[in-house]
Amino acid sequence: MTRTLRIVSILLLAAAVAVVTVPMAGDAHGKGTIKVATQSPLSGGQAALGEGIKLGAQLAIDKLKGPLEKAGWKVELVPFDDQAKPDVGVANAKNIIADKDIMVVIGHLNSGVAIPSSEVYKEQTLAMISPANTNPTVTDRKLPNVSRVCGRDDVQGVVGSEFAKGQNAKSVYVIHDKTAYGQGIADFFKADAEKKGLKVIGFEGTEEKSNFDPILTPIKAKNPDLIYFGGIYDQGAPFFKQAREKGLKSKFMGPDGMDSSDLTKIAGKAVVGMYYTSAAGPASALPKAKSFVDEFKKKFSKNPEPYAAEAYDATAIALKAVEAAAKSGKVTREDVSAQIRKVKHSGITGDIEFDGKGDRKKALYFVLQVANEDPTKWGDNKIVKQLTIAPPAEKK
Amino acid sequence: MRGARVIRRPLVAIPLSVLLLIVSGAAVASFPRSVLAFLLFQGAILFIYLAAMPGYLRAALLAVALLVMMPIIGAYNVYYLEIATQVGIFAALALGLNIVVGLAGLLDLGYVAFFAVGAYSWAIFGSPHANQIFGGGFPLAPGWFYLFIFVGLAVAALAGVLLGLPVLRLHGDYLAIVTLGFGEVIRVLANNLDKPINFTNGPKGITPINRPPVPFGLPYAEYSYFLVLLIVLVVIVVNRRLEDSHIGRAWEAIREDQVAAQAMGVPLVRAKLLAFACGASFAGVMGVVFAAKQVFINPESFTFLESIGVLAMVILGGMGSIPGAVLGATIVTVLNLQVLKGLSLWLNELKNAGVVILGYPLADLPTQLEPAKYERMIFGVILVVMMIFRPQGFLPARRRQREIEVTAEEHKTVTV
Amino acid sequence: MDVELLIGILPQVVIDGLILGFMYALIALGYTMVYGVLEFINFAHSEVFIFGAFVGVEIMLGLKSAGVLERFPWILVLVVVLLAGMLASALLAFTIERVAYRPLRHAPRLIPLISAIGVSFFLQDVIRLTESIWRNAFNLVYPTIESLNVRLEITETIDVSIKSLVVIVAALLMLWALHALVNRTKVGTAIRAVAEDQAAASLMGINVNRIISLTFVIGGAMGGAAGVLFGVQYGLINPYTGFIPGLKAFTAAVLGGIGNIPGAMLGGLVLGLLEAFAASYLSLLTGGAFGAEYKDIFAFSILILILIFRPKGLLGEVVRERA
Amino acid sequence: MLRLDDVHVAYGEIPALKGVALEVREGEIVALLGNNGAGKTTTLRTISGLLVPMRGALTLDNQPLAGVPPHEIVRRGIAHVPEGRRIFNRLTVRENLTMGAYTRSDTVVIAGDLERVLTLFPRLQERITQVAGTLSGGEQQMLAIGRALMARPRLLLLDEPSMGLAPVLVEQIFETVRDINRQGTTILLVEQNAAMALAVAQRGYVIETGAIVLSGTAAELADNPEVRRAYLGE
Amino acid sequence: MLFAAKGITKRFGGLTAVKDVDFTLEGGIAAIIGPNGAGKTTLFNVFTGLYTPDGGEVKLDEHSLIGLRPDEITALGVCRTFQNIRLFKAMTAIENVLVGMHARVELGLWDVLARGPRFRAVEGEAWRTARTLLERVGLGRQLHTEARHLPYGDQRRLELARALASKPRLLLLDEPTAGMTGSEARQLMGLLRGFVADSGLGIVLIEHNMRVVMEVSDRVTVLDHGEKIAEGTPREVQTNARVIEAYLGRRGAHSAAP
Repeated sequence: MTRTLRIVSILLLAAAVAVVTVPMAGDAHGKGTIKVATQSPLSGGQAALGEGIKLGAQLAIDKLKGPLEKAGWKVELVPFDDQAKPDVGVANAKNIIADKDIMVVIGHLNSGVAIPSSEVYKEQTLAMISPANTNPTVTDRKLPNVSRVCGRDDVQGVVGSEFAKGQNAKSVYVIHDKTAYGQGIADFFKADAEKKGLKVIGFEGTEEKSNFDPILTPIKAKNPDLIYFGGIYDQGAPFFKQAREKGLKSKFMGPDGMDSSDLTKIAGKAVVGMYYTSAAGPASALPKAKSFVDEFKKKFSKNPEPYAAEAYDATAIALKAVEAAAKSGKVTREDVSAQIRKVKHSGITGDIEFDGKGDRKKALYFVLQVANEDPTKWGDNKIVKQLTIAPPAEKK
Repeated sequence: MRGARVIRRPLVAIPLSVLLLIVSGAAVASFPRSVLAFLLFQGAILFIYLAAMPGYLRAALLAVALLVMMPIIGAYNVYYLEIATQVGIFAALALGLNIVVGLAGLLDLGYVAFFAVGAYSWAIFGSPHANQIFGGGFPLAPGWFYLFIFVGLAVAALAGVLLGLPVLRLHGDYLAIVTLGFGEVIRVLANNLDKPINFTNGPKGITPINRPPVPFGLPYAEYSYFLVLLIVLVVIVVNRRLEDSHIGRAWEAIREDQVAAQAMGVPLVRAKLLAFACGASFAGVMGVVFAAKQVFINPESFTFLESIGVLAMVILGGMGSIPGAVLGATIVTVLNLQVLKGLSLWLNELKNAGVVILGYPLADLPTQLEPAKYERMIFGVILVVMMIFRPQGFLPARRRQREIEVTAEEHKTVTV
Repeated sequence: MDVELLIGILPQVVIDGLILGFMYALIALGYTMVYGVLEFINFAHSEVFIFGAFVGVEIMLGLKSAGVLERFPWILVLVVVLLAGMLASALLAFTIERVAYRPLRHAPRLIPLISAIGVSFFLQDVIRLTESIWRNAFNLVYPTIESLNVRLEITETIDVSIKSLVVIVAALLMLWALHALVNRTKVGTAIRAVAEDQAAASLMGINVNRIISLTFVIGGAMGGAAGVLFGVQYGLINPYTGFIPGLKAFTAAVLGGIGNIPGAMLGGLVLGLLEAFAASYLSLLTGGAFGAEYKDIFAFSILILILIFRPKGLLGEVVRERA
Repeated sequence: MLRLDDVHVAYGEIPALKGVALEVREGEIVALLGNNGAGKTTTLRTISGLLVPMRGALTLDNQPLAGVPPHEIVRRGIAHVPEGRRIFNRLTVRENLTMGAYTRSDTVVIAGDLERVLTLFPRLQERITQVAGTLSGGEQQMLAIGRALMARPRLLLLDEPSMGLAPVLVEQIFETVRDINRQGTTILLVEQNAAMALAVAQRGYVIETGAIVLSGTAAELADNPEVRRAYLGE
Repeated sequence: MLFAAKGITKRFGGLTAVKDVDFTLEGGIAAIIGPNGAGKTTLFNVFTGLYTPDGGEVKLDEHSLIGLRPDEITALGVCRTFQNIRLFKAMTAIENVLVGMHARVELGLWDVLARGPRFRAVEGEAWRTARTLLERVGLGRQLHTEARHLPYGDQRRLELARALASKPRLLLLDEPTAGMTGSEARQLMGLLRGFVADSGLGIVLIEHNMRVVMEVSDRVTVLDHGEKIAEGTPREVQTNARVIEAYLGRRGAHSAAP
């Protein structure tokens, strides 16, 4: 006990000295600092996607902070690791609202973290712009501070089934990854496909990441016209690859989680000709998207992950809103939240404008087809269809 | 050496404790965002716990720190209140697991399953979700929350017994792997029971979950802190009473030597089941509180890693030790939510401020080396180093003398 | 219910299950070797395993960028990569034992377990850090070797790829080699002696520490080989990939009777088959009410049932508790 | 050749040996007598390196042994047949015997030694491929001794070789012990069957609660009334 | 008849550890002797339910003990000590004794949590009894010493106290004097006689110290190779030729017979 006590005392002394001597970095100059926080998993199994969000935001800040800096503000990015865990996300959220300089949060990756965390932001009407949470609940709560630049599960599922119908697919097999995102889209795809008269001959979820053989065996026996995978490319790519290796001839389709050059890097020629839906246009068709990809590659020497573009747009909107709020000379969180809803932004993922709930008013969706097995030619993917769809009307 | 002995003297320790409390409180008030200041405050609490002083004084000082100062600190910085609340939640979990692993010596790698059971029991009925199962009439009014604390307790305890009945005959690592399997089964069930009947809403989770009505117009964060604190206190009292009874002694006996314990008349299966049920019930209660606090739950909160985290708390603190479990929960939670985060934020600030270290501007640090990304790695190193240099934990269980005092008094009153 | 379909896919399901089972068996060997000798769950084995996969992919990528990958016969490439993966994982396992476990040899059982968990966390992120600096990537893709992807058609609906056969052959070879090493050589006998009674073994002049190191080296090498084969078979790895297969393999080891080499094999196969059956048939049998998502529940439930009736696993000895 | 001087050993904080002093000379059989719990086994475990003395001197041919790991002590020529035999139950008889010769690599000589042990214990020859756990108590004892002999020890430590054996077998074992000694191996024998032990030994020590209380030639001890009462049951 | 075992047989694999042994006790102190490995401890393990015999019947007051769990047997009134001392090492002396009382504590979970007067009365009584027991075996000063810090002889005494705490009618002691000096052993024997006299407790002991056996026991049973080879008063057994041969060795027999 004595020894423990001694150690505790020494540590206490050290802490006390440090508190007094280590000054917290205070606001240095000008009108002060505006901080943009990101919250996404930076460690653990989903770190790659989480980092994409952080990097997208970082690129946007570096590129677009000019006007604010000219006006005398210092603009900084504060990345938080939410570890994809709700309790960590909430603690971070409390930490974020305690930092008065943080005016907006870009995040999260997981709806499971976003929902409880946004309850915390709400207390101070701190704006959160989500690049990735497609779960309808995120905006259906009608919080004044929560908006999202990504689509909704219900919309994207519908885009998919609409297209599948047009492709003359009579039977479809739906697989999803058992996450809120993947299953959400798959559910809506299935429901809408059935409504449109397509035959859904299988609907299954799996957390498996590597070995899809046992799942593919019955699919092969049932031989559907189209297989829809609701999930992210790192699971979808091995799935499709193994499916082709196993000799399946069906058409493949997936949501925007498949929109990554890594899809072809992993699955190679297996996914050539596959369809995916996306709100972000391909680089070849949209010059903005092309320059984003180029700049991203130049800065971070890799291709942007899914949601990096959304994070970029979200940050751009955030900065615009802050600029608008800053015109009064003083930036408040309520102001920024309110301004975000007024921003009209023409971003990489199309024209963005929010409705009263924080959803995109009308979103332009693309259906794209993978053109080449070479990952560096991901940008060549062709738009095979464009759809403009508004978020679903309020249900009671 | 001499310094330590001086601290053991109440005359030095008491004023020092008070001083520390005041200084740390003042530090948090003047630097509300300083991680170190809050650490100083936590250290002061630990110091009070360890330093020599009369029991009532210690209790009074701790009460001042936890009941008065902590909520005030929370008013300066809600984040710290959140940390304190989460410390409380994990402390209760660690105390529950401490009964199973620390006292009864049964390795449980799926403990978080009971937490999940408790959380879902309130989440389903305390949200509109139950309408999908029963047709209508939900959510239950917020006041039901208090009843559900006991429902969570009962359901989790029942789950503990149901798991325990078939598997408690297994030894050591076989028991561990079965509990691990059970934990996974519960999580996967939660993830999948959205069809054929939608019980859990699968990965999409359940929201909004009702929060209990808050008395006296307290802010919710404060209320939630007090509620958790109250539950932790109850759990500690229950834990201590169990520990200082024939039940607790039977558990320890089983841990030390199962065969001898049985030969001395301890019914193994019943005692182990009781340990499982008690441990599980604490987790169940905290699950209910957690669900209400988060407003939203989904299966991601109940992964295997969470079970491992709680186990690490118990062992870091010192197996079988109540203060150890609380300290372990504090260390892991504070480390994870505060210290490591604080460190990476600090580095980030240095980077943004353009600090140059050894001629290398931090701003040029490649994004791969973002400090926030390696918190878990540091945590891993700390675990290994701790185990090597202090395997018995920070506050190992020690045989207590306090029963003597109790019974000595008893002795007098009865014999007179 | 389409009975014809159910029966029609049965052979393919069995093949799928066997391949998966051999994969589990290979990983399980590492757990079982260490457990057999030290009665200690080496939680970091899943990282030892995935480390082998990373070394393998690095070498293959290196060969590919040097343009020689296609020019060498695939067998040669595979053997080189396997050996490198085994060596690397063996070294890693050896180091882990020296640094994180040996100082805790005489501590209560749970202490090294926590240390192992710490090592596991540490290694995951070290691999990630290194890969993100070196390749700026999180997921790494094994280069395809075309000849390995060829599928042999057994019937019109049933086929098996060369790489799956490679997994089976390699697994059988390694199991045989390990079995021979442990049962037919002096060093193997020493390993078994140390497993049974460390004090008595030291009285024979056996350096117990050295044998324990050797056990980690062998277990690590098996893990490394499994890692490379895993990469070749499934193509995609990231620093956290090892965790789930590691957990399953550990379950397989327990199922078969932990500490028992044929048991690891049997446990792996049983688990692999169970998973394959669940993933393929659950949806068909229940008309879609339950699907592949229940395969882990199914596998774990069977595990619990088996352990209730055979508390020491399928091949484990039931050792009587002596009073 | 072996000398213990004021050796203290403790299990945790409980002292087990409190200053044991004894000596074994080249070629002798020395008996160490005492009740259960007196410290006989602890003494042997200390000599073979399984326990490390807190203080005191422990030497083999004037070379210090304290702190030397057990596997090294075997190389120096001490083999220990531990209490309860501690054979490897899951190994075959042959494997058990080869483990005895673990430190040696001269295959030809080892094969010869195996022959020698099997001639000494013909029963083992019959069971050579059997798993040791299935042997009877007597056979296990033979195996334990045979295994120790495979190391070609100069000094053999025997802990209760008669334990659990039928009288006929006890006779036989002690006969063998004598044989082994005649072939040049020095023996330190711990035995509960005091009569038997004193019959084969040249000298003996009596240990009680961790200290030597009596010593002398076998005949002296056998005639000592105290010994006769305590250990010979009179 | 207080305790009666009939035809006990116990096999381990191919080894028959105990073969068709009868053993009865009406009261007083009985000793079981025999060379190491003769099957004495196995017999104890059968009596206390740790082993299920392959054949035979064990009865305490006409209650069959076969098939009961060890804790149930203890609750019925049979308790024991172990040859290799199995104390709860990290627990204090008095806690060890309190565990021994487990079967006699009639408190539910609620009593423990509520700490009502009932709990305090029962718990206080338990502590008093435990203290008295420890004082009686001579550990009155070591109440709060952890068992592992006690010397060997004290550990034996503590184990005895722990066994007595369950208020047994039959006490089985496995080598109670091992590791004790002569005078300590004598003292212990006096103590045992005292317990028998006070409470009519029956004691069976396995013992190697012949002096102790001869002094203290009313009857002696001799086992060899799992079989009972003799039974009777100490004197009878001491002069039994078969016993001398088996237990003391043939040479012992020569030198023992002047």
